Amino acid sequence: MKNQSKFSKMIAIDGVVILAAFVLMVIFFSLKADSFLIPDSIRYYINEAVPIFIIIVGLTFVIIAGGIDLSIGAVLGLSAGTSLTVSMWGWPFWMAVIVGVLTGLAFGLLNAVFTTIFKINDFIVTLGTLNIAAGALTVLTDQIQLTGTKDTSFKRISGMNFLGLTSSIWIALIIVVVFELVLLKSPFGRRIFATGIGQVPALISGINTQRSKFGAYLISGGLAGLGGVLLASHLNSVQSGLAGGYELTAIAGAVLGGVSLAGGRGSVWRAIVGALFLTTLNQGLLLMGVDPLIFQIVTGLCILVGVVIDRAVYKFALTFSTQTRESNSQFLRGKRFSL
Amino acid sequence: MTINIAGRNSSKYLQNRILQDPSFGIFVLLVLAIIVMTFLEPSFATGRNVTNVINAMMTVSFLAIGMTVVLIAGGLDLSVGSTMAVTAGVAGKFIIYGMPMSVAFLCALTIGVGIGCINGLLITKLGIPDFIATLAMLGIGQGVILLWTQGVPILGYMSGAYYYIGGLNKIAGPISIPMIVVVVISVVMTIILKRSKFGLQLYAVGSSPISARNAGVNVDAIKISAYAISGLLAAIAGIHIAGRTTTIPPLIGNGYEISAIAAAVIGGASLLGGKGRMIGALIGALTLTLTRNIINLVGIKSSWQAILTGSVLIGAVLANRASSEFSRKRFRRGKT
Amino acid sequence: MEEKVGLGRDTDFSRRSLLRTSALIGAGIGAAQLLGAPPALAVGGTANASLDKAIKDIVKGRTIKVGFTPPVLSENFTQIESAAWRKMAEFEKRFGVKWVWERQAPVGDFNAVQGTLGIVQSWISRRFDAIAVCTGANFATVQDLYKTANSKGLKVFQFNQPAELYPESELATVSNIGYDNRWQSGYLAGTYLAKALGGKGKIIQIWGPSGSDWTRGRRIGFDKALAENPGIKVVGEADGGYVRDKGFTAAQDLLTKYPDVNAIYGENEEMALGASQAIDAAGLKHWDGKTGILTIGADGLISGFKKIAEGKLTATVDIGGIDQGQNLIETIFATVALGQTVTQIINNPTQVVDKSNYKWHQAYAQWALDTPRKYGK
Amino acid sequence: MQDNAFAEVSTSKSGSQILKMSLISKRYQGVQALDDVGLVVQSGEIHALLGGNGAGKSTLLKILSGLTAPDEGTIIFQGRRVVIESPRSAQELGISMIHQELSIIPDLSVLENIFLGQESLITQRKSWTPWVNRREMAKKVRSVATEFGITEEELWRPAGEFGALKKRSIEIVKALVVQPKILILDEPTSGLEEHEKELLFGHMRSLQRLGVALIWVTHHLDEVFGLADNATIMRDGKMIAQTSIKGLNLGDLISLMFGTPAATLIEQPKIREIARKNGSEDRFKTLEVTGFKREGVLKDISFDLWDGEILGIAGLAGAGRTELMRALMGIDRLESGSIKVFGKIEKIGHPEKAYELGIAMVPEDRKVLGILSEFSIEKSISISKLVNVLKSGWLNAKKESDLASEFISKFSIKTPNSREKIRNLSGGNQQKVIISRCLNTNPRILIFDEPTQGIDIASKVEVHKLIRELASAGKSVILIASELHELIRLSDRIIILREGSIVGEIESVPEKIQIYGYEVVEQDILHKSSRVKV
Repeated sequence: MKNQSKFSKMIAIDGVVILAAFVLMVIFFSLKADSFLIPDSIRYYINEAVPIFIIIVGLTFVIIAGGIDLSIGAVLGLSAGTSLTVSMWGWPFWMAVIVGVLTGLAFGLLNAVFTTIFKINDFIVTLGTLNIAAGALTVLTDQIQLTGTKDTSFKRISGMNFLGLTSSIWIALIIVVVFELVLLKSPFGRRIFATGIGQVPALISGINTQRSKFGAYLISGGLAGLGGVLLASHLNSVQSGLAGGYELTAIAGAVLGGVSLAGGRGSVWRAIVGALFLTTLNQGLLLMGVDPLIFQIVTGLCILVGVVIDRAVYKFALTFSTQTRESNSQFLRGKRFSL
Repeated sequence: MTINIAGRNSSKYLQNRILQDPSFGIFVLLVLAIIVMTFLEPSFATGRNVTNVINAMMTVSFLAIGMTVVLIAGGLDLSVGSTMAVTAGVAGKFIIYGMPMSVAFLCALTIGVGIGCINGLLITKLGIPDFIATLAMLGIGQGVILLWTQGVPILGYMSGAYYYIGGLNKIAGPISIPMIVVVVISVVMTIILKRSKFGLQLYAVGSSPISARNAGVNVDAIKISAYAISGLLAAIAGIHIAGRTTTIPPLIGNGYEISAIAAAVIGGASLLGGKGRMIGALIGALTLTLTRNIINLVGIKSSWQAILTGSVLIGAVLANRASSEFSRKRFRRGKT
Repeated sequence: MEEKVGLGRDTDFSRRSLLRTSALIGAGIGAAQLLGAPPALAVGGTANASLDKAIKDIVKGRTIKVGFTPPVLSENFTQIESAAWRKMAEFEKRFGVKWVWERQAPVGDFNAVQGTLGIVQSWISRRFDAIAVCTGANFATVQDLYKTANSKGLKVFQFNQPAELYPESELATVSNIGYDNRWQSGYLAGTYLAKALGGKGKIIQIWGPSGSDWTRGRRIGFDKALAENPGIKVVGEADGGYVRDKGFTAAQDLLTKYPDVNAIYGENEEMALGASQAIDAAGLKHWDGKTGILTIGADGLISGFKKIAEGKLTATVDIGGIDQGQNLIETIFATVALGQTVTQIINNPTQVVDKSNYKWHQAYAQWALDTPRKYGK
Repeated sequence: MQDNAFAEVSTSKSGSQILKMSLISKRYQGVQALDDVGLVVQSGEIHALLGGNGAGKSTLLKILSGLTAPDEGTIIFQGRRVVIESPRSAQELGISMIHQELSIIPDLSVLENIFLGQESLITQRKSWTPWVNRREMAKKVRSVATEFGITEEELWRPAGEFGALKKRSIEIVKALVVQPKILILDEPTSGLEEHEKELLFGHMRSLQRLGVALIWVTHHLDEVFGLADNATIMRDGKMIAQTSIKGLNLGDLISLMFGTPAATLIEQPKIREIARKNGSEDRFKTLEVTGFKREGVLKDISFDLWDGEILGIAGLAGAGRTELMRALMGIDRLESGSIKVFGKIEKIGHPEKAYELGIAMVPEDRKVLGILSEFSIEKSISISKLVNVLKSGWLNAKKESDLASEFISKFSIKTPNSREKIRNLSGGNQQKVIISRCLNTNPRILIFDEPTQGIDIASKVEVHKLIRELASAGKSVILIASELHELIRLSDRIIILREGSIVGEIESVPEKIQIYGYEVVEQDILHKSSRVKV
């Protein structure tokens, strides 16, 4: 009983399980897949995944606040489009950045308004804005061929190298750290959690839940915009459908990292680990020469197993740290996971 | 889902029922759009176009019906698209392998139900969030069909009969088999939802799982069967679309889950569970198909399609909301 | 300017294609002669023992690792791949070269370009000998990637890629094995259609997702054909998303608006076939040579040829997929194994296929598809 | 299970033993919830099951009603050993349960709620017939329903439209239509008004006459007397005693339940010295409400609140007490009306604003409206005023835990540490945490809505003590309590609401009690609050 609870406390530490799984996978691939540990390839795929890491930060805010944002992928693509467009018009790179981020913020605002003010279901709203953003990009690429800007400083936004890492990786790192702080250490972050745990009790304890949610969606949109800028600067070209489906990877990663779709549970770095898990899995399978057709199946199974383990651990840890008997099992049975 | 008993349907009551109908708003929008188009586009109101639209909306209708059932139970099924692709593949391939059509279809339906059950089990027994469980299943299904076909479209399963199932050959005038199937299914489902224990318990589970459990409802069983139904309808959709396209590209199901959810929600189903009707699903499917039809007829540049679809989705939900708000106000004022 | 270049290519490709097609009879080999690959490889039918021996000695039974990534898995790319296997098998027999063949397609639709990039990158880090790419990814993007590949000593080839849309000088590939979307596909379709309709008529176009390079190329060609035949009027356009059911629905909608059209152009065959279904569904008449609605697509797929045989599809442009596949291997072998140099653009002959000539095209494609699946999984 | 389903159960005459649970044990992963507990019930008796929070009552009942399975132990029902796998099989045996938290599905009609999950049992059809015939159902349940005050008409309305008592009645009818042998009532009076309780007790007696054995869980020990025949008393998962109620008094029960001398727990009603302040000039208004209006809920409500007083608000469910508080907190929008806080006109559009102005609220229905279940005690306490735990703009863990431990010791909140999740605490302790949350905002006006709902008598006393202290410390308190006893004992002044308007006010309650006696005051309130509209 005693050491059991020690063990439970140990594995109950946020994200320890997924982290362990991640490490195991890395070991596995470095043995099985040749050239898995080559710095180049690592740097490459991390660099490719940066947009996902960035949107997953904003997504984490939204999910913890009890919402969901399906639009981030499409918004990221559109912002990439807008920023590259203005850069091709010859605007300075910082203007391009601003335009890209503003594009994201605009859609964040759209989501925020429809979900918090018109009170439409988050899933539906963001599904709608997903279509709108994706469509807007199609229209844009229909007008202009976004085949690259002459402005080298725009390319340098993501391309510069510090200590062997590209600037986009550094930016991602900074964003992760900053927003993790905001989420865990700022009043705003705390209110986000409260909102996600329960709109009504949060409201009654004096929290402006609508404002928290609003903020979460703005952050999500803005970060999607920034991610778009980085992607555009990295690819130096944008086409319709770019970054479509990123949102699903991000959501899967977040949940895998233990961010609860019911809201009120999770943290940025856990979500990042989840995303890292998925991207690394993808990379490893690629390097093992596995047919990508199998990826989806493997990924799907990994997600399922991961979530099951995470929940099992959560339950386990829960039942040990308790006083009253019924509440937990009651609670767990009561919890609903629909969006 | 309180039903009106004899004597209650006074004109005012009826009026309120209509106004408070969850999909009243979108219905109004639809009627407006149709009127406008009729004047704007001579070829719109033609019998041929109507049959086209109806035939085109069949696939989504099947999926939307299934999705509505799942939504009523407070779930969500993202896997319908790939389930449709897989089952279509099963039907096609098995026919090619020389099975009689009926057997092939039976296999397809069974597999559809099977996938649905797996979804249900993952969600109820393992407690995986429905979004994630069905998302994973979506990927798995897609992977399976791609591996199986190696990406090559399935050909050569079409036969005379299959042209009827695809709705390419009509049985009487404009009437095609899929139309009849859709009508029959939605009528049957409506009766089940309104008149059977299962239907009752479905709504109960959706609106309050704990209360339902306390009341002695087997919540898990109900949820699983909801997903099974969704799988079954996905399979039916698969069999149908295989006949409609006369060839099965492995990615045939891509994006259909979204259309299905959109249709169901436009039709008044709620992602929070406990709400939704068959007629709503059909209205939703019609809305989506009509949007595309209008885009093509009016000759709007195809690149605008996504934007319009997105706007229609949000607009429709807003419209429903607005109408119900309005009628509730009217209702209250009427009461006090 | 564009026009000039066009005409230039136009004339010289027709010369080539003439010779090529004549040389083709048999097993579609020999094109190499004209296209830069060594004559030695071309003498397929009548294998020459001493020559083969000589090459064997150079090859020394070495293994060539090839990565082959189409933008999406589809009938068209399967035909190309099978054709490649044909050639691989042949060369293995004649020259004792071993092949390691890995096909990886990004999952999703034509827009899943990130996938392609990842795949190529992984092959780079795994030090493949040759990489064959066809992708919807943006030109500029992939060229950067190719440069890194070259710097690592890998040889990159593109196939079935609209290279003609970009200045040859900017191509970072060893060679582009393909055809010219403008003059060999869009233009052919347009002119055939115009000729068949006697220079006047209303037509409907069903295009792939807007913004793709293939669409742009074929559009340029088709527009030129239209310019030459002012009698042909485009009454309606729609997006068929390169897939059949979307093409079907789109064609259906347009047919209700313009039941009196004379022809439907599907940018690819799947959509053209969808259109032909729409004609049936609308109870309209297929083209019989004089009346009815003419349908034309582009690709040259077995399924298309079947429909032509049934008279459900009037014509399609065979974009020389089989030749592309074989050329790809010829070129890879020539450059990787023999260290030869080849021209940057290797365009294969294309041809409008209709009832009059579909048989040998079908037989040719079938021949490729019947390859024992030795290299593929 | 199957043979259980159609087991022929003969109606046994009163007095004979109908249920015998013996040596029941249950562990929830590692925690001993029940330890060799036994329960014996005679048919046709009212059997009280008593014990503090976490004594294991609910677990025992869950086992009996088939929601969970015991690890060990046997259940003998009507002389036959039975295994109860699910609520359904319990129903089929003739064991029905009425849950504490109302398990009514608002979207379904009353009728549908009644036969939900037991269709076949009602119609006596084979359980596999898939169809439900509402008319037939209605016929079956009509008589029982009317007996418990549900009209033919109401059967077809959505259950969501009705109040707490109706919902209870619905559940009772639901339980009765399958002719149960045993009916389990878990806190059946929670959320009921005094007069409603009387009705419910009436119902319970008539059930008893029908030969139904009632197992009755309650925290209101005073209710037990004169109604229950026998009692089983539990503590910490063990059975302490099984006795007849006759010859016992409140004190005995309490000391059995908590193992502590009753004297410490039974409240001694006392008058707080606020009389002194009455009329004196240093007394001031903290809150002035004028002309609150909200469509269909509040009709032109005006009242004042003074510093250091406890203002009780009496009224039946639906009288608008909670609605009034929600309006005060700025949760609901008003059509008209103005608020003066400390003499200054304020616009309260959102609870946020209310807290800024020094108004804090302890909501009713703790589980749903009160706790933020995922939060630790620390977070739960600091959330309403995070400024208190900020250090240069960021949340400071040290400050937070200090704050928490301060309140934990002050209110003696029982918890292993301040990082424990609030949902793992017992009801009483949860309530204390929520009160701490409010006090952390340093409010000048505190609103308590049903503060002792569903918490055991021990913590109840503590909460009462706390409220008194707050008032003595000069805070203004608004108290809502359906339990008139609680309301009258605590309040200095009581205003009575009926149908959204104030119908009466009783000044200086404690004095009145002294002069006229408790009953008179109670009668007055009951009379005013429940008089039918003229």
